Amino acid sequence: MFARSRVHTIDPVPDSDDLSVRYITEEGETVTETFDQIVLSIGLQTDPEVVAMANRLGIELTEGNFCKTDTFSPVQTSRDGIYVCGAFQGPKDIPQSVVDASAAASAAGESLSTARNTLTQQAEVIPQANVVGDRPKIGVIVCECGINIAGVVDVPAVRDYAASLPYVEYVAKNLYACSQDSQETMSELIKEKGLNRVVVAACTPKTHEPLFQETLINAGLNKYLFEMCNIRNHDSWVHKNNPDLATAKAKDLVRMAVSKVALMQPLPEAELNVNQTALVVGGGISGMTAAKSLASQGYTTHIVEAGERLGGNAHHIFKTATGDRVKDKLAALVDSITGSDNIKVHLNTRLSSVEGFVGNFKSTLKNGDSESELEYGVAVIATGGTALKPDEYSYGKDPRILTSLELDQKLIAGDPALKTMKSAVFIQCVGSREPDRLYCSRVCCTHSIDNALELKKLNPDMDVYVLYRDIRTYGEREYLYKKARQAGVIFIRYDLQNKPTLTADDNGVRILATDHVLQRPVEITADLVTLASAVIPNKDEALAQFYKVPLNDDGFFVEKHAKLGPSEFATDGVFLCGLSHYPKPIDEAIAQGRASASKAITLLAKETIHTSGTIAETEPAICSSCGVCVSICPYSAPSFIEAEARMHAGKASINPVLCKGCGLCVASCRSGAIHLKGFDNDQIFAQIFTLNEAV
Amino acid sequence: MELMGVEPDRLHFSWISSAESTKFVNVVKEVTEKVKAIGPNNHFIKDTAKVA
Amino acid sequence: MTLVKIDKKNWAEGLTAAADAYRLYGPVKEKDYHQFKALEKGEMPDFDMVNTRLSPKALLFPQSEEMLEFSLDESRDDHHIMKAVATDDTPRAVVGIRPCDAKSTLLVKLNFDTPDVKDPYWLNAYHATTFIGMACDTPLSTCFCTTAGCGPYHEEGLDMLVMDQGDAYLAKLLTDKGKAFAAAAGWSETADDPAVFDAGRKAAEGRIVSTVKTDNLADTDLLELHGAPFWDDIAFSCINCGTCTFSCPTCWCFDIQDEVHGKSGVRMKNWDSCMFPIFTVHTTGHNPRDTKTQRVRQRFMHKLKYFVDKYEAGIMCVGCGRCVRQCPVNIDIRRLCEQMNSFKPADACAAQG
Amino acid sequence: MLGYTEKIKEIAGRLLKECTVDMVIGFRKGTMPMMNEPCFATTPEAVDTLWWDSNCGINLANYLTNRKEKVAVIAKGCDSRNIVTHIIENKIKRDQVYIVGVPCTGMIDKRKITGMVKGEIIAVSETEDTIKIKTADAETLFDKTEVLQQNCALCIHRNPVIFDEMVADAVQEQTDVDRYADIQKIETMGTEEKWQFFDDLLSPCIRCYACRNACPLCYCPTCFVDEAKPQWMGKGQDPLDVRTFHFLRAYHCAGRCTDCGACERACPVGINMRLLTRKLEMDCQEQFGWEAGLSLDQRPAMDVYQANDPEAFIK
Amino acid sequence: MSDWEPKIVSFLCNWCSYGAADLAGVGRMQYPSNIRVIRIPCTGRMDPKFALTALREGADAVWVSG
Repeated sequence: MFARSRVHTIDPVPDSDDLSVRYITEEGETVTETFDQIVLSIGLQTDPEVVAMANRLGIELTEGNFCKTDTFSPVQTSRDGIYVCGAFQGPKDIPQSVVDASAAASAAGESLSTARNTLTQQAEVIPQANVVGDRPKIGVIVCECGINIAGVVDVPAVRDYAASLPYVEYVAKNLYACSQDSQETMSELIKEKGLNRVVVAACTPKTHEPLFQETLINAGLNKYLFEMCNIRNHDSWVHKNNPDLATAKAKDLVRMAVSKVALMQPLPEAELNVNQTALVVGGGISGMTAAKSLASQGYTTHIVEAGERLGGNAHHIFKTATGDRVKDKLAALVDSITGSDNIKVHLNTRLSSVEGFVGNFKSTLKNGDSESELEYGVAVIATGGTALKPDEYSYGKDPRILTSLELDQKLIAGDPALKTMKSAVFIQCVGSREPDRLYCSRVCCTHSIDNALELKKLNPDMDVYVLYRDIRTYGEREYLYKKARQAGVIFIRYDLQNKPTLTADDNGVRILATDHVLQRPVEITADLVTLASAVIPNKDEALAQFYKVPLNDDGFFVEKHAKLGPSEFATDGVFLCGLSHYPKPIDEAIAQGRASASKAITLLAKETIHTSGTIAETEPAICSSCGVCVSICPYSAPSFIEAEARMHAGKASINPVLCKGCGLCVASCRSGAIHLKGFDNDQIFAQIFTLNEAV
Repeated sequence: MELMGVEPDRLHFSWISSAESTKFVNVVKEVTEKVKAIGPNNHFIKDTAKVA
Repeated sequence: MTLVKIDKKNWAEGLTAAADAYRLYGPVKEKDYHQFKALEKGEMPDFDMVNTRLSPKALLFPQSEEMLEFSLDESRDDHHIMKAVATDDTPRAVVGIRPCDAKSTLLVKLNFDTPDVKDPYWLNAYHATTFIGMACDTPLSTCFCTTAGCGPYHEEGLDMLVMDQGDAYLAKLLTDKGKAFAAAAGWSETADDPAVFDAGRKAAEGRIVSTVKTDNLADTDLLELHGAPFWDDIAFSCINCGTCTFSCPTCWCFDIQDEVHGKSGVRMKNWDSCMFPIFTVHTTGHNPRDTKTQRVRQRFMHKLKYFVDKYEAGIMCVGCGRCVRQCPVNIDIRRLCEQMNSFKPADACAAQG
Repeated sequence: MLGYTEKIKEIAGRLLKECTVDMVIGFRKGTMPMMNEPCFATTPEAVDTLWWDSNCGINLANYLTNRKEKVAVIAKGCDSRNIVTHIIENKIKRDQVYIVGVPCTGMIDKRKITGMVKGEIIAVSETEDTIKIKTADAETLFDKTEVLQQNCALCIHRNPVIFDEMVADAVQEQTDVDRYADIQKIETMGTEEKWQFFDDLLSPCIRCYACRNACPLCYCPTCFVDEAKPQWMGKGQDPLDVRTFHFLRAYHCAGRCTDCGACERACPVGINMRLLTRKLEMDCQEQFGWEAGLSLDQRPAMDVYQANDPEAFIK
Repeated sequence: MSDWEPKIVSFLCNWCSYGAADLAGVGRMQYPSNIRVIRIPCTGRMDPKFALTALREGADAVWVSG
């Protein structure tokens, strides 16, 4: 339940541990309520020690003691070579902090790019023993995990039971199997006993499998000759009060793991080199920033812009919240792009096809009727967004009713009429936070208040009103809101149920609203009405199809993970920045431009990538080329071998790079011609068959 | 399977996200209860290699 | 060889008497066709049929038969040791087998009872069985037994041949096994009119409408026959199901499988069919008889050429007509035999030009 | 369907003469009453042996699998739907097959008639809607609708859905037909009763695989029955193995089976295994609104995922 | 019949249900120990053969969770 109010006092209720709160509602009435618990939502501030450090380092701070940064270089502190990200730059949430982090990394990377790979040494590759065809020799290590497992499961009994299983040559129990010294002893054991399969009965493979696989590699074994069975999360922790059942279950799980690991084969990981060229789709501010960051770190970059000039939405914006004129900063950025020999710009161009996969994309670029091919390794999608043309408040029927960007055009042109106007009204949340467009466009509050201050500067005694539902000038933009109120801008709140009504006639535009404080209708005649309309994405279904990247219902792109991967897609090798992701001001767009470049570079810098070993593989002799796998695979990894191939023409084969190893095709293949390595039929059947002897 | 005379409660399908541990536990308990209710599987079972 | 007259009235109690010493088998009607089955106490064989849908070979050579059994349970002392499966070889009698099916047992015996290889399972069952044949007075249009080495009154392979005379049966005791069964059944009223038998035989043989010529199968060159042009046309319609081989009384191929469940395992043999591709697949995946035509050719060459050359006992077919009736696409062995028999290698080359 | 034989011969002869196709796949008179043998005609004499009557129940689409040459095929309604599935599943290319469509009024159930008549059937003669059966001692006349194969009696796609040429004008499609009455009846039985029902239904099975091999949908080089790594299913007569085989084979035909009845016709022991395939056909119809082999550009329902696939069974 | 413990073979998708099971473990949520988990990369990997074999091999129920 949300209540607009001012909290006066909180007192503990005598002889009980409740609390009573006294607050004044919007109508001015005083209310006292008791609660069991009260949570104070406190804001973020810079730690005094950090403020002291900043002064020592000569880093300029803002009046709120946050690091002062320029809109067009949001991660650059005032001291050259020192970059900033996260809450020290300003109050922000985790996704934005993670974006800033990647942006800061790319900024640092730019200055260090010449020294890349100079100090790293080549990891020494340990030769892999060839165990194909050998009799399986299995080592079973049962972990006690302190008391987590041993407290419930009779570990010695499970170990002795494991010794009786077929092909098991060595068993041991271990206090903490994942500890560093256990890893070393395990590695020695593998070599000494000549083991070629390992089962670790401990915790969940999701967290510890890579650790143990690393140990296998160090011991010269292929990392897939390993099976983990979860006798902690799935057994001891959840069957605490009947240890005998838990021990029986542990024995079953160990037997299943041993029966599976005996059939595991060493699996290769396909190695692929990454094309060192990058492609940026969209030449707006964030696209250009991404391209500049990529190019300055030595990667040739192509920008594909559908329009006839770079700059996108920024051309229509007058100034930033921190006061810089967008026009000249944008011009500087565009010059740096056209000037750089590492960046090739393709104007009036669209992508007409995308083939291939991470590191090896191939696209045709269509410019009018001429087409050209481009091969590249990574793609950054920055297709941006535009302002909504509203269909309410009789927009478009009267020259005095504008959108925010149209007002900016007048400000850029220095339209004299703005000086002589007597009153201006801003209406917020036009088209945003509405039933059919639920999201908040985040930038319009700051933009309207900034323009209101601009109008006040042009003509101090002009009446400026802002009709709003909620003011969301987040972070240090709140200072603008304070300055606007001090400059006499009048803020009137309305809610969705009774929006202001607007009628335009010769002597001005009359706006009728209810003042939220006086609770009485107010009529304002305005010479100019600015509608803060929503930011909508340049929705491009075809592009989403090309790269197999998802769009949400509002048409914005959906990132891989809000916190762990905010500027990349689930599809490997495709990255994301700018308005096409969600509405954001220029500084956040630039930060995400840099962030997507940084993420792309982590992939490009490796030059080669390994694909997972547990992927599907067809057996052409048995394939009846019916096409079920080709039609069912969400990643379109299977395809038919072309008709004129020398061997197995017309049979299905699976591209190891595209395959995510989900096994859809394996289960849908009627002829049983596809094997999912690591989870093959015989391995799963083995696990089922051993169930028959469940104790 | 149902048409062929296998009790429907022998097969269970569910969707559980990796965050819904409570749902996981409830589904396990529910499935176990249902299977206990219908008794052991004595039809669709091949204990020895029967011939005819 | 003595003749016995059995009044129909004491046919039934004769059988029940014999049931003490023999386990009785006979044709029983199930759904809309007859099948050889073990007769329960007092159950009588039903002769209201021309012949059973599937051949009685299952009595001696069951479709699935456990040969050996073993246990993998190491707690037992006899683990991993193959032990023979107990088989019930007490004397039994098959009542109502047709002469053609009885002849087929002899053809199959040629394979399962050779000087150097004897199949214990088949032979134990064979020696324990007494065959009481029922003469065939109303053959089907698809029966061609007279030209396939036997006939409606053929005696080879039978221990006793019974002829239906309306109110009584006339039985010819051919072997001492037959005599022993007649004694057990208490049928001892001798009769002395063999002429009735010959008349019956001639009448029955007269009712056979279809014949096959097999005279020059033996001396046609094998390789020429193998390369004959008509195989593609014959094999086109075949869908490679195993119906013909499974219903044929003289097909004896089987495959041995081990099936393990949990700790107990069984080595069993199942009928196999040269019609199945898997019959000849090698572990490498190579299959010497990969195409349908090769498999169809193999079946007919074996029955009408390889067997003829190897055993010199005529064709490996008793003319029961089951494969003709059961084949879903109506591939007819009689047409095959005619084409193979009249095949002249010479004009084949001329035709090809 | 009496006049069809002449029309088929004329079309076949023309196609061969004009070399539009290398061979024509059709039926020729069988050597026994109520039996016809699929054959291929390449020469004028062979064309002359082509024949068509109410006993052409075998599905000729089965003979198109993996054919390389240009072929003409005589196709009933159900056969044509199987040809559509064959084309979708790359077993034959559309331009490689010349489809001679036959509007079909239903095929005779040989086993049903043999059961209704005493003694061996010697001769059969057919008129437009009756059939005369001659045995040793009697001659009985049947109305065709009485002795049709069950799938033909319930058939709602008698006219071919895809063809290059039609032998005659389309016949009246049956509309007031409840295709799933017997299935629904079984569904109302108790679990134990259902188990016994299928035990009894499948007990005569001798694992000869005629049903699998007569079906055009079953073209896998290695059937799951013959899988050996591991061999998870027994090859013997164990009722559970028999049941597993029939269950999974029917499952693999889900959304693809056109109910042509070739499996039932080929089965030597007359098992009504179409109960399983039609149950899956009913489910595909109810849940995905899908009928097999009706359009060349849509893959069967079980091959693709759609967002609106019903998922009520997932908790 | 009361002491009969059903054996339930459960095919858990590696990313979702297997993770939920881990989380249930971390939360020490107790549940009956009748299920035997087989990890599959995704429920797409679930093949009718597995369900049939599991039942044939003596499982009392099969539970597939994605």
